[in-house]
Amino acid sequence: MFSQPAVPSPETLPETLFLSFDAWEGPLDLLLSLARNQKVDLREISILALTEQYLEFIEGARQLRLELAADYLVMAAWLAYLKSALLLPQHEQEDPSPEEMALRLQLRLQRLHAMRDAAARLMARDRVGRDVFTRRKPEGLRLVKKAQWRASLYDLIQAYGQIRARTQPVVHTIAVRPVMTLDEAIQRVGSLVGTAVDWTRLESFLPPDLDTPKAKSALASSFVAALELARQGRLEMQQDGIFAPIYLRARAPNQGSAA
Amino acid sequence: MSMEPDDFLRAVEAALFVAEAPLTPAELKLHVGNGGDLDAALQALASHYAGRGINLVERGGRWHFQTASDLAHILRREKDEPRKLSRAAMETLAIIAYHEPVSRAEIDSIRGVQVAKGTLDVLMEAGWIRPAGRREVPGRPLIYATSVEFLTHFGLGSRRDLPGMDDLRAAGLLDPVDLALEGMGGQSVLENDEEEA
Amino acid sequence: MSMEPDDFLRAVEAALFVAEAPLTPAELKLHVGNGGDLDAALQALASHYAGRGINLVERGGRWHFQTASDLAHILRREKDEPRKLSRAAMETLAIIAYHEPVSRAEIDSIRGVQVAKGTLDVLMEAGWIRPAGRREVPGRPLIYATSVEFLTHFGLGSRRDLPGMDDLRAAGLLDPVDLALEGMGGQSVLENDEEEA
Repeated sequence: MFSQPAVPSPETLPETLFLSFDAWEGPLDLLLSLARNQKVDLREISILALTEQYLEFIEGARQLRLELAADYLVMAAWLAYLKSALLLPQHEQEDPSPEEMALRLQLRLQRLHAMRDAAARLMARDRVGRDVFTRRKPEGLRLVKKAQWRASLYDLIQAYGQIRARTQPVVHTIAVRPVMTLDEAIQRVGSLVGTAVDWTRLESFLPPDLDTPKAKSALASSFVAALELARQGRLEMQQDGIFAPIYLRARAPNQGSAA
Repeated sequence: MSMEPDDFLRAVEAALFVAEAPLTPAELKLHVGNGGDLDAALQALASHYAGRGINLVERGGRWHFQTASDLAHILRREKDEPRKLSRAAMETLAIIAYHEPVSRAEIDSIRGVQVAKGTLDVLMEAGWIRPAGRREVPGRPLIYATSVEFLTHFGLGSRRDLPGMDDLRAAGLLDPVDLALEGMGGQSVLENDEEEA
Repeated sequence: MSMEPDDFLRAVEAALFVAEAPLTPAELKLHVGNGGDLDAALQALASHYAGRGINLVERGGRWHFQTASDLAHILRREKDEPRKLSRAAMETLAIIAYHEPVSRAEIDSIRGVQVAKGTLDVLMEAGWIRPAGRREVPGRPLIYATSVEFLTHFGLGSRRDLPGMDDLRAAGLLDPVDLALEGMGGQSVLENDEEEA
């Protein structure tokens, strides 16, 4: 029922066998090659004869000191056991029986052979690119995707907001600080000192009810104003020690500078 | 006579001609619309091209034009020769195709040898096999199946067209050994006549 | 009707089908040999395919198959695909909307970033902006304005419905706090605003 692809002839087979073990894909494959040399349907194969052939073959390979993969030896051991079991009279029903083991092997060989044969027939089919050809440069069916652009009004105004936010010129607004200018202080201290005949504290020349920043500015400006007015000879200044209160008084026309 | 059906057929013909890959009827409809009976058009085209230098074929539910196989010799170029598969790869592919979906352990048990990692990779890279989920047994092994590209490449309308598929199935050769033994009742082990071809 | 094509004609047909480029009769002969009258085969094929979805045509002494010209529409099918505007496009559109009509240079100066050519194309393609003449300054640059479609898409009765600066400020949209998060630092002078995908 299976077509028989080219098998090595019996004359050439032994030589081929000894040349290389790479020719077989494992012990089952080797068994199948040997089985097919029996030239009978695999269903009628003699497992006993096959077993002997395999063991002979392995023995021959060993004598030639061929490197044998372990699974070939495992198969040999198993077949040796099977052979003795088949030959010896059966005492009691072993499980599995040697006959069943032999049948299993036969079934496996049939299945491997069936697939090998199927593979050969598959490969022999008209294959695309080897036997039949499709167009080498098809133009192709184009599915042109037409973009449906999506954007919401929110996206739009948010984008605009971001542009404005990032491109707005950065303005450094300097807060207008409450100050009393020097001119202002000179005028104020100059006019007030005329009324102060006796020593009067600098603080008394400041405008009343000032908040703190302005008060500090006024104090500093008034002090500088006092120095200026003293330099002009219009008033005298006096301080008893470091951080002590500063006193001012109008200068009498006949007096010299204060210490 | 109505021009309508003709134009529909012409559109199907043109679409299949320019397509870069085999097309399902659904894909074809996206282009040719519903202005005619697509199945009828495909059948009409297939029979029109039968016997010509170009044939219209269906593979795994997809349609494409290809050259007639008897013209291979005039069309084949050196570089067309597909990569040669190793014997292991060919057998593995056949096992997957005839048994799918199938796990690596099941492939191994048929071949009596462990399939090399690279073998499945080669078949996967060729686009002929694909992982097809996991088997719900301990270890949840990956299982493999063939692809549409496999059918296309090997000129198979479907897996039913796999050579010898029916015979193999009837002979029980696609059943696991255990199942086959069970079918024989585990008895009369050397009597082969229970296993019928 | 049509006679069964002979093998020579079939070979010519198949060779033209797989060819990567139009073939001269001399090139064809390299494939199909001299087993027949090539000119006659070409003429027979051309008339066989006339009126079908595929035609055999000669252009400058070279032969090739092509789809019938009236079927071009099925080879290019358009499909709407929703896409989001890039940020660059969104900003450009916003500037045009708030400042129209506005030239490209003006857009650049407001954005502080040069607008890529593609950005205006996208907005034009979307149908939201239109060229609105030229500014009468040296170089006479094109100026852009929004379209009726723009108003429709954004649900605006007119451009006056766009929120003003005060509204934007109130909504926190002028708040520069988030700018760092917007990756402003990475913006180069000529930004690359290729539309994604």
